[in-house]
Amino acid sequence: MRIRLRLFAIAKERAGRPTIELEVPDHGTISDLKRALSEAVPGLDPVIDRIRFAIGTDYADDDTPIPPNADVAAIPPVSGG
Amino acid sequence: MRIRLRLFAIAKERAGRPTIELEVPDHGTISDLKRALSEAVPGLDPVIDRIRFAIGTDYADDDTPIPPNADVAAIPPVSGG
Amino acid sequence: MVELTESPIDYAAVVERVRSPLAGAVCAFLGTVREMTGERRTSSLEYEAYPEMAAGKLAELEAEARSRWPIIEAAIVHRLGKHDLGEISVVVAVSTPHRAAAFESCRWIMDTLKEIVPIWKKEVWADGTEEWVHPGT
Amino acid sequence: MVELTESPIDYAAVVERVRSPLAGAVCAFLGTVREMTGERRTSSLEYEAYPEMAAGKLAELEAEARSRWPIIEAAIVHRLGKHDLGEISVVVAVSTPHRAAAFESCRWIMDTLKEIVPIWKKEVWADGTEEWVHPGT
Repeated sequence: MRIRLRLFAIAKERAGRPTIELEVPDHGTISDLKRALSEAVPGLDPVIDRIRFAIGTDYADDDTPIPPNADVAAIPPVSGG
Repeated sequence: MRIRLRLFAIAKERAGRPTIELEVPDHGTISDLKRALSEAVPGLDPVIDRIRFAIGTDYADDDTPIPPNADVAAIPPVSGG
Repeated sequence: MVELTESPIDYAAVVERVRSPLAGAVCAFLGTVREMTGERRTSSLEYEAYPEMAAGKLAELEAEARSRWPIIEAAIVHRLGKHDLGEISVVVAVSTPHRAAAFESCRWIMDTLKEIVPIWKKEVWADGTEEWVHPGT
Repeated sequence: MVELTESPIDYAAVVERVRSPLAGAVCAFLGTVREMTGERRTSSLEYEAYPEMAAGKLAELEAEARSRWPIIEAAIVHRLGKHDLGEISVVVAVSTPHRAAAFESCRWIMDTLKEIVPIWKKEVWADGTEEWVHPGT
């Protein structure tokens, strides 16, 4: 299935755009999405392991299945405050 | 020697005045002053043991000698803030 | 009350929102743009958020703090966009009956905000370079 | 900066005194007049000080806090006299490079102020009775 992933901060900068379309297996998980992002944006390599992912507005674990049409975002380590 | 003691809060209220003149032995200590205050203002009895004393603007221990003409104050437990 | 804003934060207005005759204590924290980081000089900061999620996480922080401490009122406001030196990026204000809970809850909110709320800071250094700040990387 | 005043405290002015581009954090504490203490209702508070000694002890607190934490600016203002419900009796504001020191030093100043500074509070209860507050007695 096709996932439209929102990107922020370093992820947006390295990808050169605020969203990216990625292909993951049907019933794929966050791990699959992370692999697809890493391949699509090689420049993320050093930081990719510390990027978390959100489905809707909640953090999701690596083994969480991604529902079809889910709103998914890549969350690099945060630095607000 | 004669000591003019400044009183605050409950001590001032119980004594009915902001200062009190007390007689202590020459070379007397804060302990002597406390005893003299207790005798002069019996109404302080429950709180007298928790009153601290200041010579100038610093707290003084019980065994501190009181210099002649010192500025001495009775400091009941504080409750600022 | 939680808020994300592009405008300068009126911290006194935030504090006024939490003051109450039920409270004996108010603790307020202001995050401000510091000029020096070690030997490096900052020119400005740029804050970006995932706004829907950041607002949700801030509301979770307020709710969790209210469940842990006897909070009368709490307010968390984070500014986004460009910040000049000395400007305020975040204000947290909490009122409680007694002071220990005010200090502890305000600090917990700030500490946890910096762990989980999807907001990012970009340093614009005085030498003209720019750098996203991603702790631990 | 330390101050004893009979006038209402403008806490925003106190916070402005400590803000600085050298600081990344400001912690401010406000003590406010709480209406309820358990089941008892307060009508107003009256604060009295031994002014010369209280000013000296506040200055000592500021100096001691500066020796313990990397404080950029610190301000302690205590109001004396009559306070109505919700009014501010004390403001402590501290700015530091990072937030941990701001929270810790602000709290230490408040905790120590309540231990050693010769200021006393009289409760004027809603039932018309009055009572000096002397912790531990």
